[in-house]
Amino acid sequence: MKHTIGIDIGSGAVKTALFAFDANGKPRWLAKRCERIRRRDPMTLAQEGRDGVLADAGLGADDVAYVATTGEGENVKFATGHFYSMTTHARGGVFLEPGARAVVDIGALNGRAIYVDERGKVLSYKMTSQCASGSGQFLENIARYLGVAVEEIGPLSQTSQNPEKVSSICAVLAETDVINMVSRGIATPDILKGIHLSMASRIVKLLKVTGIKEGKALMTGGLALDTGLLAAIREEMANEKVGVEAVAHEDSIYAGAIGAALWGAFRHDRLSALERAAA
Amino acid sequence: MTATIPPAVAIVQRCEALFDDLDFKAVKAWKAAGTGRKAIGYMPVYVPRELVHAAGMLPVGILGGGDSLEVIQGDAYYQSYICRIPRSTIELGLTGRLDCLDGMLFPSICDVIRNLSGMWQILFKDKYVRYFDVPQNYQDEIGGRYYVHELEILRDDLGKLRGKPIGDAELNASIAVYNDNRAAVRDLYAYRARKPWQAPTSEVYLLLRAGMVLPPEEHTKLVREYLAAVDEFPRPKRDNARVVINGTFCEQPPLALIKSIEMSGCYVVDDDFMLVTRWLLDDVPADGNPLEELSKAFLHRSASTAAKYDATREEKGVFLLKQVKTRGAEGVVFAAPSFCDPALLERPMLQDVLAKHGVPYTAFKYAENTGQMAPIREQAGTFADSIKLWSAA
Amino acid sequence: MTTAAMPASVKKPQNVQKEDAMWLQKELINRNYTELATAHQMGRKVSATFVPGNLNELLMCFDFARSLPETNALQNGMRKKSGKMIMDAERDGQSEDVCTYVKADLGMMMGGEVGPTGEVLPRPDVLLLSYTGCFTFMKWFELIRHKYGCETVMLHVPYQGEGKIAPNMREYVVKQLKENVIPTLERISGVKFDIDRLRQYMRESQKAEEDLVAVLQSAKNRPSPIDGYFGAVYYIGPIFTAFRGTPEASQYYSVLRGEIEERVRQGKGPVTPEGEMGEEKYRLVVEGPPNWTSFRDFWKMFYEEGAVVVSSTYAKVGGLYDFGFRHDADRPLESLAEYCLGCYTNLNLPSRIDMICRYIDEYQADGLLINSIKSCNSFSAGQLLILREVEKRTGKPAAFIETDLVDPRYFSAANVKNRLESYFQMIKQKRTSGVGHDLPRTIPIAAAH
Amino acid sequence: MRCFIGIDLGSTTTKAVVIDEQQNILGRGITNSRSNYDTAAAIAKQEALVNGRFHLFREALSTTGALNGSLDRFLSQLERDFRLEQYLEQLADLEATCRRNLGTAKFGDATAGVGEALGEVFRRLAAGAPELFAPGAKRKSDFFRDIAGSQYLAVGEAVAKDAGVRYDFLLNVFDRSIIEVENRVYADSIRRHLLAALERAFVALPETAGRRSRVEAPIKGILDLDMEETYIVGTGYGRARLPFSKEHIRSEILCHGLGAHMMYPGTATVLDIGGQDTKAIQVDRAGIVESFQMNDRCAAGCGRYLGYIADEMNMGLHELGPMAMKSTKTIRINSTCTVFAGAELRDRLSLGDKREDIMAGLHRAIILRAMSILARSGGIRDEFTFTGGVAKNEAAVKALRELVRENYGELTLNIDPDSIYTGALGGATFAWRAVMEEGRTAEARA
Ligand SMILES: Nc1ncnc2c1ncn2[C@@H]1O[C@H](COP(=O)(O)OP(=O)(O)O)[C@@H](O)[C@H]1O
Ligand SMILES: Nc1ncnc2c1ncn2[C@@H]1O[C@H](COP(=O)(O)OP(=O)(O)O)[C@@H](O)[C@H]1O
Ligand code: SF4
Ligand code: SF4
Ligand code: SF4
Repeated sequence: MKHTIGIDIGSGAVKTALFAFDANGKPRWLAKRCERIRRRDPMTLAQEGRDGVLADAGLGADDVAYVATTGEGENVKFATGHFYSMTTHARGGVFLEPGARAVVDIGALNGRAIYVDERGKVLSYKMTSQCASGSGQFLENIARYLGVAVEEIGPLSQTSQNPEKVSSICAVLAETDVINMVSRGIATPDILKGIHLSMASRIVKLLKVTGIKEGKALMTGGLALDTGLLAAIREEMANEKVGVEAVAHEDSIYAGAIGAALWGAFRHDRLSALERAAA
Repeated sequence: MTATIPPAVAIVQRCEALFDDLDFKAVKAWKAAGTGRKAIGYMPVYVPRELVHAAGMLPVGILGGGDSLEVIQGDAYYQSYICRIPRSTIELGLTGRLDCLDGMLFPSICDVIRNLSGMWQILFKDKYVRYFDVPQNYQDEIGGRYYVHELEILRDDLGKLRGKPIGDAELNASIAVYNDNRAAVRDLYAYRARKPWQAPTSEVYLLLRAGMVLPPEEHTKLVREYLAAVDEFPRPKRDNARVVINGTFCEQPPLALIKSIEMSGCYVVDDDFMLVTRWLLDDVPADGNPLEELSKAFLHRSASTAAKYDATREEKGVFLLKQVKTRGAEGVVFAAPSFCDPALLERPMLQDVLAKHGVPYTAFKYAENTGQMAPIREQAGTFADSIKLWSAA
Repeated sequence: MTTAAMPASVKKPQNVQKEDAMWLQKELINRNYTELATAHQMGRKVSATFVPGNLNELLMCFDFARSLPETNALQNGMRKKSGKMIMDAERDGQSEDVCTYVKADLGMMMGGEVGPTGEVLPRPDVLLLSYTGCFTFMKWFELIRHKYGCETVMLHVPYQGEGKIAPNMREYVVKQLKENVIPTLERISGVKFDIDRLRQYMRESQKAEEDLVAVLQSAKNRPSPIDGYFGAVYYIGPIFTAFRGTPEASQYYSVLRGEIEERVRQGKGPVTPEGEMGEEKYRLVVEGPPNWTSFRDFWKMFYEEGAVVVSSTYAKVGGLYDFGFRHDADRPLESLAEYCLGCYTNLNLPSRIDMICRYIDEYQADGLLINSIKSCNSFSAGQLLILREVEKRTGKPAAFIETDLVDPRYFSAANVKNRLESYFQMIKQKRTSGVGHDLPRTIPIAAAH
Repeated sequence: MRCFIGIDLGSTTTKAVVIDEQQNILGRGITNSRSNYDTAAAIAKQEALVNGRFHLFREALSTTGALNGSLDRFLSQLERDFRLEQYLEQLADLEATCRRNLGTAKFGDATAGVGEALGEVFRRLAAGAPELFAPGAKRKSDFFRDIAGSQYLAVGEAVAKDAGVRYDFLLNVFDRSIIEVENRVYADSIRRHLLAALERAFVALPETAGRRSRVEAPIKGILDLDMEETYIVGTGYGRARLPFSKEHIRSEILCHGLGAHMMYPGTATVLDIGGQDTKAIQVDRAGIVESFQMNDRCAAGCGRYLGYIADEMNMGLHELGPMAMKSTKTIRINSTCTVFAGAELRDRLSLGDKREDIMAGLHRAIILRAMSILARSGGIRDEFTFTGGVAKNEAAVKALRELVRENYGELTLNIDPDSIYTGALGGATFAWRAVMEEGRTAEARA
């Protein structure tokens, strides 16, 4: 039995997944770990993540055929190889949701929409630009300001009656916009929904640019758990008449780590075959 | 005992020093080496450097300030939504770094450069400044006639600047010098396409940059020495995807970006850096009427770029496709400067052509001073991953 | 003498009233859209071309219905439809960074070519790419050609890099007209070129041009009877678009001129969307196109404060008539070439600065306001130098605001208002105090080499 | 007495300055701009008036000579005690509000536990309060939100751990309540607090107790003095939201120009770096604005940028400068996108750069942006005055000095410790002019 580990080092959290493969190469997910970085050293967290999943599965470091990193993990010393995050999110996304034809990853700073085929091959993608407007971080800051816990954002946003659009392009100025809204007496759910809508419009735009026409779009990354954003994206898709269904998965946040583990197994087989041929 | 530096490394180091030198010491040194020597700056998309050379002057390619110039005054002249290169060029000028130039040529690239020529006229009143227009009509009798006239004006102006008209013989000699330079650069590009691990693009790029400040004869020699030197020692070959870079013809990406693209798993096998070195695709006859020949080469045998009109729809993307085919590329990386209207408006058309021919591509934007490479690596890396991982499947 | 046939649409003008200029103008613009919408049914071919240096008279010679994509974009902007079109074009792969006129146009085409008035616009039979004063034009029509396969004819108009029209440039343009443009238009329209018909239209143009100049120059009066920017964009509508050369246009301008001259006699100021403007407190010269998506709000920020624009460069994008140019029926092609070569954005920067300084002087303006447009490199690149130079040469204060043509995302009302208010208060303060103009401006040492 | 007040409603802080008929500055007040602009303005004004009274106390006491030798000590004790009184009242209010909000939070079974933990947290906070206002004590900031917030976070974490309650719940209750509390103006309590503080001061400084009556009389006299709000001028980013009529509003550009002129009459160029804008202003010898430039919509490189960095490093704003001053190596930072600041910092740290060097690079980057805006407004002329919150930051000042010297040569650089009040001072001066020179009277509030 072959085992691989995928480690996804993000700007907000480190996610780790451990997989086992049977003789036919069929993957089975054994263990997972997710740790928010909160100003700690990501490299240490990566190590802890690896040790953690191994402990959960009762395995040792020697039992692992390939440790694959993704995200900002190019420099992890104990890794066997590295894959770029859209490669891994695509593969992981299709693993979680086989019907997905697009994977939308909204992280703390950047957002990406990836158009994939049924095998998880990246057909095209679109990333947000250098400017951080409309990022997860922004939403988090605003929620803190409004005194709303991260888990509450989604449910609250969905109670909104009159969403108030956030106009500023810049995330910093948008913060002031929001403060202005509070002073005008706009209700918290309406503000949150407004932010969700403006994020959703950006995301749907990214998605459309990739060229996807139909199928499911799986949200991955931390914001996939935000039901308010998902709802806003659905509304926006309907408005824009995009025939794509936005879905989330409870393990969405692990998509990158999963993809890395799966690709690790693939490369492991290729490399072993090459070594055998060389011998 | 210190180990001697391998010749290839020494050449690259020399080029790097030229690249890093924002004070144009090489130009100053060249001028100091003879009395009355003059240097003329130009933006290296295309100007007929032959004319400058024939006047005994040094043509100097000006490519903005890169990522190490602190732009202070330049920003005073440009809004945030205009690309970087004009502001860093202005900064170079205002800080006296371009004082070694006796004139400046602004070729017809885009509205930004066009207006920059006027700004130069105002800010540097004592210098020769010319907006050098090129025809977007490719008929000899129409565009050609206009172009020959433009060339004549430039020839006259430069002749006046040096105090003696430029003769046909001088011009033909310079055409021959540049034919030789183009041949060397063609060899360099062909070599890199054959063995990209031997001649990485970060080095090829530096080599071309050296040509912006060195006299052409010296540059030709340098290119040939490099080629001979790199071929001596094998370098490790990696499992990389072969790509063509497009969109970088004006504002240059930082060197770190070129390195990042290579690091993330791509071999660059063709590009549009400093097109002036490869604008004319083959030799210009050096025994005819020089201006006519230069004009014909421009009209009928020149590279394609977003700054140039394609007379028919069918021509769009042909040049790029040919690059992909002849260099054996597996994909195209569109890297355009932020706010660059020509490159960014051209891109969707080129992408459409590539899609129709099944050539994969990816695209991103940069600025000459982009500091964050992580998103670039991620995009180029994903692109390389997808070519590599899926070509086997 | 041959009398040129007028375009099919021309009906005998009804009896017009004096206050009818505004109504006439609307009528003209709307009718052009209807004409365009029905052109193909009526068996007419359709041309598309750009505003600066446009060859309307020439196109009329071939009976083309005439579409101007820039005008479509701005009309869509004013009707608040452009935002979606731009987003659509961006979703289709266009970059956020590029000119929004292009994107609004491409977005409109994607949305079934429904024009500003709701009528479906036809696909052009020919794109006349008069590449004048803007490089983006070239890419714009390449994009349309790429998508729809329309036939394109290029008219390359060289830039006045040295601040003058050299004979070589004129010859080049005339040659292209003769050998490329006219034969192509003949072939596509099936109409033979008749130079006398062209002459006739050009004569008609000249009449309108005279009246337009009188209208624009009326702003030299105090108070100015017109707003030379917000008002002028309405006045220039017909002449810079599909109507120059038609008798309707001539009639419109003579009616308009009459009205304005009457206002001067009565000592009245401009009419704003909210009626007569109050006291004229500030007289400004404006450089740069307006913002269309919030046009009314934008204008309001001026008239509310008593600011009137006495002259603007934008009102000259389609022709620098106030410095003497007129279409000349005696040298038809040469005159067309000069028209193309002379349009505002084809001038080099020093000429643009001269022109603004002249305006400030001749129109007794309090200062210069630059509305810098994110979209338009042609206008915007270099405006900050213009600002400095004009300040230096005239000693009048200048201010800078940033908006966009038709992208509603780039009009930040609070931001613009803040700057305008500060600017007006500054002019007022300077005027009332009049102290301390003696401080020398330091130039950075590095720059003063 | 007649008072002329300027209020500068900034994006991060709201400042007020009170001047008298002779244009002497009586008092300055500052508070954080919050969601309710009226409150922010009211509190800043109230703070300035309180500060003004302290100024008057000092004048009165020094003329009577009642406290010869210990005047400074006494007044600073009095002020700290006054702050303590205010703090305790707000703390009590915060606790009550937290309890109310706990009632509506959906913490299920955990509610009771959180309630107990809250009690413990506030017990500890109240017990720790006097220490915060002890002589020489360093506070991260002077705003209730910041002081209480950082105390609450620290104490809360410990309490939550001990009590086995989720820390998140405690945080959540706080985040909900702080907005309510900071939007209350405790105007009625000023007099009470001052009197209570006076008692405390006599206790703290027993040697003064003997002179009690000689001290008390002038203080009470001043407390009874009517500081008439003769004319108010509002300015700043949020001025349009102030409940003033148009006559009482001035553009922040004009106010900054005039304020700088009032502080340094030789001022020719003003640079103001605030929370989300950077302004370069040229003024003539009368303080009248000749030209100005501001950053455009992008807030890159403004004061808020430092705020993000401070958050990312878990430091106070005032600690950034000193840290950057320790740098020995220059690192070039090209992106000053405020939001990406944290990412850039992490990037650099992971490349092995030292924190202080990165900090120095960041400060230089901010100033570089400001230099561009200055260049755009027409360059820097002698004298050059640097104002706004960022002028408090020594590393920013150092970078500015260097860049000014490199680009413009030697010239006078003015930085006032109170430079953050420049706009408000300009406003107050406009208010003074409106009445004293133009003979206007305050209009009814719109
Ligand atoms: N339940 C949730 N609801 C909303 N947002 C969440 C939730 N959980 C995490 N997040 C957000 O997800 C983001 C982190 O996502 P992640 O994909 O890990 O980003 P990165 O890959 O950049 O580290 C954070 O901004 C966080 O606020
Ligand atoms: N004590 C301090 N030390 C260093 N920087 C400070 C300090 N106080 C404020 N600042 C800086 O000043 C900025 C606020 O400046 P301010 O002029 O009040 O802005 P605004 O007028 O927009 O509210 C903050 O973002 C911060 O960067
Ligand atoms: S607009 Fe705002 S988010 Fe965007 S780059 Fe500027 S500061 Fe950053
Ligand atoms: S980068 Fe693009 S927009 Fe900028 S000057 Fe060059 S061609 Fe023009
Ligand atoms: S760049 Fe300017 S002139 Fe050109 S099409 Fe756009 S708005 Fe018009």
